Amino acid sequence: MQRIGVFVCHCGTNIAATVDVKTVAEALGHEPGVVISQDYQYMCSESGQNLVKNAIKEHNLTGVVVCSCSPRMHENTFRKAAASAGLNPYLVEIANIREQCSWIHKDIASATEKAIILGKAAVAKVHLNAPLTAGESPVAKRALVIGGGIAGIQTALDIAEAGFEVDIVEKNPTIGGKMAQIDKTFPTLDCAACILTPKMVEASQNEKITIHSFSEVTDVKGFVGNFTVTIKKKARFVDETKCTGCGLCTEKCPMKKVPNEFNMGLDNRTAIYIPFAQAVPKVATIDPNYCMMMKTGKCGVCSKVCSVGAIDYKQEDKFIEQKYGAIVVATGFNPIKLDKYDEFAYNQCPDVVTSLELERLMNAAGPNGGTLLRPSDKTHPHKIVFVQCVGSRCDDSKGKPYCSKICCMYTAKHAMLIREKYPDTEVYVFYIDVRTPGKNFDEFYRRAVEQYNVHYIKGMVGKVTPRSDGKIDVQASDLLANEQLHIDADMVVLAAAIEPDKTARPLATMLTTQMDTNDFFTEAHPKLRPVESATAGIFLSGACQGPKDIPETVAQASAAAAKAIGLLVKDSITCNPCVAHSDELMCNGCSSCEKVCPYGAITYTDKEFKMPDRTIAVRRVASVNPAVCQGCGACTVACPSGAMDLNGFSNSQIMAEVDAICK
Amino acid sequence: MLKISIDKLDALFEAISASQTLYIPADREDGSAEYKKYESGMKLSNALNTVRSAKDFFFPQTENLVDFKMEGKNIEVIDIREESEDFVIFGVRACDARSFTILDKVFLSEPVDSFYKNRRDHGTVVTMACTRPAETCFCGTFGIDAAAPEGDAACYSDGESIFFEAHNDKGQKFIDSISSLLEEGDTAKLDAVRDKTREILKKLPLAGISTESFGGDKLMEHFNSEKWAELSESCLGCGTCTFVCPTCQCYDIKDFNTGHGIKRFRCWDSCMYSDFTKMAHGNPRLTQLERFRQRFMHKLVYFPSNNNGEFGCVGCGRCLSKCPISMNIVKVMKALEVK
Amino acid sequence: MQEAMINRAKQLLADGTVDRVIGWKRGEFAYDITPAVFRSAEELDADFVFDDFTSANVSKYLVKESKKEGKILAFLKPCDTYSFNQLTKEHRVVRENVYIIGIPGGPKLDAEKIKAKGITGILGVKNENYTLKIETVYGEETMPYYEAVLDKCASCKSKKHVVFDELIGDDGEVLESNRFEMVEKLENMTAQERFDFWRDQLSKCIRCNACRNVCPACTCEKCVFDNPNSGVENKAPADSFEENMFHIIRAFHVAGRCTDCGECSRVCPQNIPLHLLNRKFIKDINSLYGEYQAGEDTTSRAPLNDYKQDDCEASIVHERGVE
Amino acid sequence: MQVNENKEFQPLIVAFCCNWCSYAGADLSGTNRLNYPSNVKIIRVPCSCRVNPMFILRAFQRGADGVILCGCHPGDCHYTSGNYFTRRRMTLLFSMLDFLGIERDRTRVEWVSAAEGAKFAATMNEFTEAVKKLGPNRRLEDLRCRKQ
Repeated sequence: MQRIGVFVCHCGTNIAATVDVKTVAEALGHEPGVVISQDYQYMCSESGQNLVKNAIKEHNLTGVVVCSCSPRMHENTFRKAAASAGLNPYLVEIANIREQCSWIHKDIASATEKAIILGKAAVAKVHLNAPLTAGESPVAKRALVIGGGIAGIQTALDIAEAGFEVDIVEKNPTIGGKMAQIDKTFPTLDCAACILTPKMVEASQNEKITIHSFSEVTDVKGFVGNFTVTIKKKARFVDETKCTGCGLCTEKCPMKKVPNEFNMGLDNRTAIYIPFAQAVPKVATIDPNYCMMMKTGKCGVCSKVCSVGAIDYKQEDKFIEQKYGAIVVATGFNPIKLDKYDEFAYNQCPDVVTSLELERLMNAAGPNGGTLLRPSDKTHPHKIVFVQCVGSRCDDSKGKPYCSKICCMYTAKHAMLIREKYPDTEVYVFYIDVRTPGKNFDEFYRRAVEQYNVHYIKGMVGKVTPRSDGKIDVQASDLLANEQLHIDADMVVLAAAIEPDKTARPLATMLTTQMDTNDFFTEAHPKLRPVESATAGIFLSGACQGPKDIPETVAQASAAAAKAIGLLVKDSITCNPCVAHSDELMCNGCSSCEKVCPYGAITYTDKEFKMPDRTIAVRRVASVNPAVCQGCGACTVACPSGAMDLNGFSNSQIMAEVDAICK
Repeated sequence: MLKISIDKLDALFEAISASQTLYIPADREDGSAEYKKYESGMKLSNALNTVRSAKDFFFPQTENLVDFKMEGKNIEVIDIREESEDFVIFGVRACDARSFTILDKVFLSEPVDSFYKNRRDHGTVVTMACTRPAETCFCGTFGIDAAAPEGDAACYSDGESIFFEAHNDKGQKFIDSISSLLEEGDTAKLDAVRDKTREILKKLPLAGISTESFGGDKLMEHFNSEKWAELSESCLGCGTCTFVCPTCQCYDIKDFNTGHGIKRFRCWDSCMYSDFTKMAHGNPRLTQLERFRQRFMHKLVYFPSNNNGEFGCVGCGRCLSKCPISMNIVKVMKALEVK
Repeated sequence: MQEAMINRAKQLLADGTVDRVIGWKRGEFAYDITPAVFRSAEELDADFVFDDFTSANVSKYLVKESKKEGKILAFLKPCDTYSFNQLTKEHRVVRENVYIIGIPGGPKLDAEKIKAKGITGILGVKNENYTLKIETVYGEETMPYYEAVLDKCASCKSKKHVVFDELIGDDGEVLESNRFEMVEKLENMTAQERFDFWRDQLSKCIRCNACRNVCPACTCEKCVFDNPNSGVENKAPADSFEENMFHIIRAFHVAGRCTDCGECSRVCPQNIPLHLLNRKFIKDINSLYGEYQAGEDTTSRAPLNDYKQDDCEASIVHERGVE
Repeated sequence: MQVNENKEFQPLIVAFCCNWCSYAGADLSGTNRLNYPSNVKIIRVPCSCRVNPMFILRAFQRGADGVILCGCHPGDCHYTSGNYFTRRRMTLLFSMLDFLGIERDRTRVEWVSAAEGAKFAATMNEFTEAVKKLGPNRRLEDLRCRKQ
């Protein structure tokens, strides 16, 4: 038999002025199971709490109902009070008779009547409350960072700084990502390599950080604090532990006509290669698609010249398995492919380039040693047209609906750098809008216009036509002057939209995290939890969550690190006990619940059951991982048989409330 | 015999319904028939029988037994029983008329079911002889003559007139009450109709079904028969057969919490249901085979065993046409028949 | 067709591909056919039937049968294959344990429709050039074939088999059906008219559970209506509310999962057009969330387990149609 | 449902509110002393997606005259996607109730954020008025639960 205590708070006059608290206490005292019903001036005060605690002990209460302010205000207060008196804190229910009653009603009679009904509902619910215990789950003290660009590097460094082991998984032979390809950074125009490469070295030298370059995540199991991840270390045919990065092999390799991805295919590399001089790890990699030895079995030059015997043509992919407490996704972005943009003649004319290609063309370590030359004839361009929003803010299926955010600023940077270095070059920028929010950004853009005389024209480029004289005809509209323009350009630079890396979607599936329709990872809350995914223990760093510039990326990377550290520093995590659970005897194994779970908390196992007809049957049944479940209850409604229920908000509890209210 | 011309049926119904509630089989839109409370203009159905049996009149699908009123911690018991009003059921077929005899054996033997008795006392059953039996009919198997139905009073139609015959005082009282509308008539044509009906009954496809292999003393022969597995294999475990059956009399008693009280009610239950006769320890019949067997053993063995050889089936054929998978007592009897 | 099916079944039994066959068994009359499992060539020869009355959807039996040892041969009509696929998707059947032979679908006949014509004492039914010759104890009767077609067949949605191991006869196409006509007609009534229509229909319900128990989407280990802890358990339609509730919840539970096989209405002893409730959901899903046919595949997300960010708001119900 | 011969009909409104947005929004309308009728009784659920159609039917069975479901605005769900499922479920359920001839103004879904105290109060005022116009729920009530 239940022994329930009801405690009605006056809240000074906040409640008592419009609700007749004595009548409420009296009425609730007649409810079945209620053994004590009291009112008090301030229930949340120490003496009020003592009233509750003493009643719990004295009357051996099995449930407590506090009629007071919103549970969002003092539910925890009274739960703690109950716990200190030896009653399970989840046997406390709050009837909200202040915010949802006394404060909104003026008529004492109807407010009192409503307060009684709300109290009855809470009593009806508490009858069915079960004691709940928050479970604990241990935390593996190691983080995984997926992606070794500036976001991943920064996150890893910050986590390592806090004293935790971090692994970086990078799919390319070197970490560094897009930032390594960039020449200068806006708005300060400092050299990207100068600020990035020290961080790369720092990461490689930090003993807490392990870099798995040329590797991929192939499987993720487990949940927050307890992920088991399989990492594929792709065969690079060079023993990483032996290679000193001397580079002799890359000099001697006879296969020299391999498009160099690092320079956006603007020059060539050898079949055995180190992506760039400051690569980390500085280890050679053999490209099996081009290596003569691998393709024909005849060559072996690199093996002969390698003094440490690091070359291993027979090397195979290796899989390693590691436990992690937290995972940070930093998979970054890529410019979109421009194949569909025939109007810009990108595929027809080598002098129509993307902005990232321009970065390489202007970079001292790039194909032309830093001198800006047209790719077609290696001559100096005198007129350059920049086209903004190529594929960004696009309504059609060719492009992306969103703003890529960084293009306005890097185009201003490119324009400014070109005008600075080659004052005889005319620069035109066609834009829809110039978007420069950010510290010192608008000043930067204005400098480009005012100091460097870059011609900014509001309008879209309609067609780019390479001419036989080597010039490029750019046909565009000037929306402000309302006229059609033709510009004889030497080069055209396209600000291609950026999109999440292609590896992000399969990764999201493995991680059971959510993505938006553009394949950007979805944050747990767009305002308040911007660096966490909805899946506990998975954090988001950098452009995988949305377009970002470098300072924003680094800020988010550090924020993600802080969140990960906050998790790793705990020995175990306390789970919310108000989670879903499945009654195996009723579960159909139909997977409906799994489909609506935003956290991937539900898994299925085949289990043997003694069936009602005395037979033994193997049935597929759902189980909820209480450490992962956040208790939304979506599964409880998706479940047709009612096998899935939610602690603290069970079907019977909610229906008891409905009944009491409608009584 | 007293008779009334068929074209004066309306006047007859008006007369009966003037003094008490009258129920007659009436057509539904879909071509089937059901008992309806007579209202002016309503026509007597030509259908052989109603989809639902006539047992509802005495043993409705749900009925409240007692109320409990709850106020705070107090519970008050409220007796809700009332005397039933008088009513007439007109046009009951021979099979359904016999079903009342079977239900009486259950509900009127000690301890008497006062709810049932109340309605039984106040209801007058006026039967109607069949003239066009269907292929699903096998009332003859249980000694029922469709051309000579039981009931408080019986009616016979020769196509032009309806003849009345009282079987007991209640029936006589009923005929007396409408005697002003009746006239004495010649039964020569009627006798011919009845003879013809009996001829047809003999030719029906199920006319040969025999109860010889069944009865109270045949428990051991049938209980462990291997045939049950195959017979029950495709049974869906629904309650259609039991709910359309005029003799199935099992019920469950449940409490319904209205929020301010409890209504204790009883409702039909079905032995085909997995929670039938479920008790604290669980369910005595765990498989559909056992539940299926229960239904037919009850009708063909247990019931006769307890009721001087009377079978718990009247051969109305409703389960034959309504079972979703067309498994029925005839198929069971044929399979279990000892040749 | 029946001959070809029996022969193929015998072959598959003989070569050990399967050890059981699920099909239909002849009854006492022309129309009272029972789904049955056959275990030998002799049983097949004696009782296996496939004709105008073999309308029962046997896919639900495979929930149990496919979990038994050995492999079972199932003859599935096009509509039955949708049910089977949906069950596969929900992990309710073990696909590997079923050998499926797709067989042509209906239209099948409805004995109730013949009886509703006043034809009784039926001894045999023959289809001669789309006229039914019905032999009865009162002499021969005739009626047009199409007037006796089952409702579910009259609004057939597809002659295509969505899953099979082999076919006997040709595969068909998804059809342009008129199946939403009655739903539309109801939608165009006033709320009061709709209320009266459904009150009239649902008040006939005797809660025999035939609709639920025959439904291939209703395979719950424990139905909420049988579970005293569910809060909705009941055994009888005690009043109009319970009559409504049972059918609303049942329809909601199968929404997005119902393949529209029509068995619920076929088996209803009270001829309640229950399929209209399911079709209402199907029609809403199609029009609000895009065309979706449950059972068409085994991988797509069920509409109620899915969403789009720009889905319509619930207020659309208030904005459209007749009040 | 209360009908008093002297007084006008006072409908009983059950409001399911998600803990994170709408319940907080309801609290805010209290904090700001924004009135709405005492006919409205709120039941707190973690997320609007916790609301089973059975709860809504249950409320009508037991005498509610209107049921309103409030959740976070689409895209703002604390659990990221709960209200999207709610939206589909309730759209279909309400459409079915409408199909059965139940007055469509007895049911509603409204998105109310934690900041929208005014919207919460306005919504409840409006909804209560709408239900008041319809009169007592007679089409979806359990007669056994009707108060004598």
